[in-house]
Amino acid sequence: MTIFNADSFGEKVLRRFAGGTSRRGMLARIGVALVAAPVFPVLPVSRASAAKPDRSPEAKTVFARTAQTTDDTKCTYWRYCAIDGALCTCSGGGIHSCPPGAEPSPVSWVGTCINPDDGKAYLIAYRDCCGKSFANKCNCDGADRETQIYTQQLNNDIIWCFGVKNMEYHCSTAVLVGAA
Amino acid sequence: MTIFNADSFGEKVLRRFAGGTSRRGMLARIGVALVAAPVFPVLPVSRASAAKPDRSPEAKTVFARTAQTTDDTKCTYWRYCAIDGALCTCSGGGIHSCPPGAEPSPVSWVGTCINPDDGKAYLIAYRDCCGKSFANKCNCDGADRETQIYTQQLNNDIIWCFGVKNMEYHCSTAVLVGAA
Amino acid sequence: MKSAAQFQFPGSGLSAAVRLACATALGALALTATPALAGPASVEPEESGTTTLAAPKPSWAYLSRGFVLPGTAIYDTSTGKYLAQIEVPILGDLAIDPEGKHYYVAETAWTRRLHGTRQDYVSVYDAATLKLEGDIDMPGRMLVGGREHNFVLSADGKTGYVYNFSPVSSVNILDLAKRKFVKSFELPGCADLIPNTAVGLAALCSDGSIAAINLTGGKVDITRSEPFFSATADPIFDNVQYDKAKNEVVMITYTGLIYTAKLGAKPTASTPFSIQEAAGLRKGETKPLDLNWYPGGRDQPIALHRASGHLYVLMHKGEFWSQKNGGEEIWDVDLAAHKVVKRMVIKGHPSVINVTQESAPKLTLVAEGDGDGEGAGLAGTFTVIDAATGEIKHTVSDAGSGLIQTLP
Amino acid sequence: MKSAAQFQFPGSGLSAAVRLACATALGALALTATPALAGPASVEPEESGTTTLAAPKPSWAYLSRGFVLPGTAIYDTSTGKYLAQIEVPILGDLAIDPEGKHYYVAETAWTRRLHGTRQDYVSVYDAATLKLEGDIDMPGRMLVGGREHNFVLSADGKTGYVYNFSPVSSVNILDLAKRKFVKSFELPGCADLIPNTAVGLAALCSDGSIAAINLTGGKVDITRSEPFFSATADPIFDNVQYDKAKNEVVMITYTGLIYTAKLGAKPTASTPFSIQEAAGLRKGETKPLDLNWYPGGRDQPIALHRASGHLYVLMHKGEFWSQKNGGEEIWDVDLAAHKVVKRMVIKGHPSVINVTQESAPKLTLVAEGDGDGEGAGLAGTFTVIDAATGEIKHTVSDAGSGLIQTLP
Repeated sequence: MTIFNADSFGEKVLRRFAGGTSRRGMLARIGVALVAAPVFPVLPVSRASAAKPDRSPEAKTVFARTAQTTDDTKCTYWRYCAIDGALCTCSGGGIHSCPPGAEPSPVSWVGTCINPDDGKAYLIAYRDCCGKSFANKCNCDGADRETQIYTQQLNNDIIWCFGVKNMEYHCSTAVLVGAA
Repeated sequence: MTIFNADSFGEKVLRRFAGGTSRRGMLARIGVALVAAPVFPVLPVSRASAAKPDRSPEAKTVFARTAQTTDDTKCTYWRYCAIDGALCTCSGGGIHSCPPGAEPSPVSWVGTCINPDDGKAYLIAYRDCCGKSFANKCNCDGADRETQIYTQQLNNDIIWCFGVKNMEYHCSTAVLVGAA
Repeated sequence: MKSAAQFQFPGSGLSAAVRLACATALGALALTATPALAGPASVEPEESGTTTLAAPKPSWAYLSRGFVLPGTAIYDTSTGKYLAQIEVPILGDLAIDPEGKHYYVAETAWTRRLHGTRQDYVSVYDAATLKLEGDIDMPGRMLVGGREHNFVLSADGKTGYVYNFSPVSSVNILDLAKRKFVKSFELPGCADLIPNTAVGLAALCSDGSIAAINLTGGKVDITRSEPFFSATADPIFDNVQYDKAKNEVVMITYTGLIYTAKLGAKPTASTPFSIQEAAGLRKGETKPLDLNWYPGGRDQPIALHRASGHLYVLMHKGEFWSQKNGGEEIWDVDLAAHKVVKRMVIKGHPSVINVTQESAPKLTLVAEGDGDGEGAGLAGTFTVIDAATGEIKHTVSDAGSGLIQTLP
Repeated sequence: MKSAAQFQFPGSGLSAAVRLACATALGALALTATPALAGPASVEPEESGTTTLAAPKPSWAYLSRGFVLPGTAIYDTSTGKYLAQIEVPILGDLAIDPEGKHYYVAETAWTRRLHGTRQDYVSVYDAATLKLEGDIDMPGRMLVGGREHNFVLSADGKTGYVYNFSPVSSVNILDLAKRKFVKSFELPGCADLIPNTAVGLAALCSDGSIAAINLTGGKVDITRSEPFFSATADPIFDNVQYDKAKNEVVMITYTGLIYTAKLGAKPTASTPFSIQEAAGLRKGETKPLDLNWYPGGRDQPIALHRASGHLYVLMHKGEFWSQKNGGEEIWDVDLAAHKVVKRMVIKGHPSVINVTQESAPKLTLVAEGDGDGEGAGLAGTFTVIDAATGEIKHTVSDAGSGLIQTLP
C-alpha cells in the first residue's frame, strides 16, 4: 500500500486543518481516503533526485548554483527556486508570513531547493497570501522542477488560494517544510 | 431671466433623453426647473472669452498655438484641448464614436477649443465611453479652461458615465457640439 | 447667501441628463446671460455612437493584456490595427464561437470586488457589437492565467467545457445554445481540456497519459492512453495544439520531444522526435550543466499551422528547467518530415507565440520587455511576422503580455 | 486505464486542504512509495502566519497606487520602508480614523465586475490587522480619482461624509460608531467637503464662495460666504488644506493666490496674497503668453504643515492653464509672513506633494516619470525629502502615482 506523505503538503497545515490532531491521526484519515479509492492510479512521486540525492555542483540547476542565503527580498534567494509571483518579503510580510490583511492559503505548490550553505535539499511550500490586490513588488518566476497544471501541486501559475475567504492573489511566501 | 444654454451640455443628447422632443420644448422644460428655483444662484458663465472672442495668436493658449487638425490619435489634435483620458480613436472607436461594446455617456464635461484651420472656437463635449475596462491607449490630459469638481461640467477628472449600465471608464471622445 | 438643501426639483420625473442640467445650472455654471437660441450653431452637432466589428477573421489575433490590465485586445494582423477590446478579466478565459457569432468569457467575480459572494459564470458577448447578452452561471473554475485549455468549445460551438479545480479536479459542461449549465463531473489526475470529436473531450494526465472523456452516454467514461511521458521529469507544455480536422493533438516536452496523439475513444501517442535532432543538433537532456536549445515561454511556446502541418516553437539557449524563458529563435518544424526547416532569430525574448490559420500564415509574438512595468503586463510588445519570410510586418508596443488566441 | 468520474470521497466532511491532498493523491503526485514517517524531518517546519501593523504614526505616508493598480501602500517616511497595502480600489477614497483604530474605504462595485448591480459602501478595516470588519452601505458616491475631500471624517472620527454626484450633487452622512448610513442631503453647486468644527461641514462652491453646512439641527442649513474667487477664470485647487486646530482652510488658485478661510457658521475668506509676489516675483496672470511660475500637479499641488504654518507648493514654469503640470520646484511659504522662505529644485516633475505633521516635517512626492507605463500608474516614483534641508531621504521606484495622505 502506498501511504500519503504529508510533508509534501506541509504537514503542519494539514494538522491545523484537522483541528490539532496528531500527524499520525492525520495520516490515518488521509490513508482511509486513499484506501477507499484503489481504482485510482497512485503512483510514486519522481520528485527530482528523491531517491539518492546528488548535491554536487554538477547536479545543481542554474538557479541552485547562483542562489544566495542572505537577502530574501531578491529572486536569487535559495528558497525561491520554484516561486512565481510577488515576494511577500517586499510587501510587508516575511519569508513565511503574509502581509497584514492577507490570509495564507492552507494548501500550496511545492518545490525542492538546495541551500547553498549546507548543500542540502529542502522541501519548500510556496504558500500564497490571499484576499488582497496583487502586490506587484519583487516579482520572481522560478522554474526548478516546476511542471504543468495536470500536476497541480508542482505548478506555480495556479492561484493557490483555497480555503480562504477570497482567492485574490496578493503575494507568495516560501515556507520551509523539512529536508527533502 | 437667465435661460439655460443647452449647447453647453450637448443639445442633441438632451433631446434624445427627452424622447425626441424639440430643442425648444427641451429648453422650456429646463426653463421650468430654473424658474422654479429662483433662490439658487444662477450666474452667467464666464466661459473663456465667451463675449468677444479674441482668436489672435496672442490670445491662444499653448495648446491652441500648437494644435493640429490632421491626426485625431494624437494628444495635440485641436479638439483635445481639455480632454483627460484614453483616446477612443486609438481604441477601436472614432472622434465621436465609442469602440464596440462601450456606451457613450449622454452627459459630459465640455471644453472650448480653437480650430487652427479657421481660427474659430468650438464647443466640444468630451463624452466618455463606458462599461468596459480602461483602454489605456493614447492617454492625454488637456487642461484648457479645465476647472475643479465644484464646477463639475468643466472638470475632466470625473468619470463622466451617467445614465449608462455600468460606469467603468473605457475611453473618451471629443464631440463637436457647435460654434462657441 | 443661504439656501435650503432640501429643495426638490419640480421636474424630478426628468431623466438623469436633464437633472444634471438642472443641478449644475442651479450650481451656477454653463449658463449664459445671453438669450438662448441667439443664433443657430454654425456647425451641425455630431451624433455620438458606437462602432461595430466585422465577423471574426482568420487574420485576427486576440491578445490578453495579462495580469494587471483586464481586457483582450483584437488586432488585425494584416494591418496591425487594434480593433477593439473584449471584456476578459484578469484570469478570465476567452473562447471564440466557431460560427463567429459570439465570444464567450469564463470568469470569476466576488460581489464586492475582494469580498462578498463568489460567482463563476460564462459571459456571452455578441461578436459584432461586443454587447453582453447574458451570463451562464456554473459551480466554479480554476484560477490561473495564460492557459488555452481551461475553457474549450465543442467543434460545433454548442457545448462549452470549463475546467475547475476547487482543489478537486472537475469539469463543468455548459449548453451554449440554451445558455445553461448542464452538469459537472470529476476528473481526477487530469487537466488541459482538448476537444475530441465524436467522443467529447480529452485531457492530459499526471501519470503521463492522455485521457479520452466520453460524454456521449449518461455516464462519463474516462479512458486513458498508455503513459508515454513523465509529468515531473519532462513535462508536456499545457498549451498543446489541437487539429480539429484530424482530431489530433501536437505536443512538446520541456526537453523538446514532439509528440502527436490521435484522439478518439482511446487516444494513442506517436513515437516522439527530438526538435534538436530535427535541426541536426543533439537531443535535449534533463540533466544540469548541459547547454542546449530548449523550447520555452511563460505561457505559449508552440503554435501549429494546421493546414501545412508546421509547428512553430520558441527556442532559447540554456540548461534544463528554463522552460519559462522567452525565445531567441523561432524554429519552424515540418511535422511530417520531422525536420526543422527554418530558424528565425527574434528580439526581446518573446514568451508567447501563435500563428494565424491563413494559407499564408503570420506568426504573432508577445514579449514583455525589460523596461519599467516588467512583470506588470504593461510593457508587452506585440509583433506580427510573415511565417514564410520571417519579415516583421507590424510591431505594437504597450500591447499586453498574455496569451494570443486565433480563430479555432 | 478506466475510471469512474462519479467517485465521491468517503471523507467528504474533510476540509478543503485535506480534500486537495486526497484529490491530488488520487491524481497521482506528491506521494512516495517509501513508508510515511520514515524519519522525522531534520528541520522544524515553519508556521505560516500574518503580520500586523503598529498604530498609525505621523511619519507614515499613505500612497494610492493610482488608476491601474488597486491598493494604497503605507510607507514609513522615517525608514522608507513599505509596510502594507490597504485595499483601496481604483477610484476608492481612504479616510484614516483620528483614533488610529480603523481605516475606512469608500468604494463602488458592481456585483459582477463590469455588470450586475451597483453597490456603494464604506468598508471598515482594523488598523492593526487590516482585516475587513464590515461594510456600511450608502446610496452612492462620486467616481473620480485623486481627491482628498470626497470622503472626510468629523474631528472625533465618529461621523463620515461621502460626496455623491449622481449627477445631482449630494452628501451621505454615515454613523461610523454604529456603522450605519444616516441620511443624505442635496448640496447644489458645491463640492469638496471640509470638516467644520461645531457646525458639521464646509464645501467649495461654483459661485466662488465657501458654504458652511450646519448639521447640528434637524434641518440641513447651508450658509455661503461672500464669493471671493472665480470658479472658472482662476479656480481654487480641490485639494485644499484643512487645519483642525484653527478650523481654517488654506487654498491656492491656478494663478497662485493663497487664501485662508476661517470656517464656522459663516465662513470668511482672507484677502489673498500672490505666491509669486511672496517670492519677490511678479504676480501670476490668466492671460496666454505670460510666462511665469505657476502652482500645479495632477492631483495634489499643495501641502500644509499645520503646526508651523508652512505651505509647500509644487511650482512649474509655464503659461496659464498648465494647472496639471508637475513641479520643478517646491516653494516653502511662511503663511503668517506671506513669504516664500525657500525654493527647492526637484526632479521628475512630481504631480503630488504632501507633508508629514511631525515637528521635523518630511515632504513626500510622487512623480509618474516618462518611461514605459506612463499614464498607467505603474512607473511612479515616491520620494521623501527633509523639509528643512531639502535633502532626499528615500526614493522608491514603481511605487504608484496617486494621492498621498498622512495622519489627519
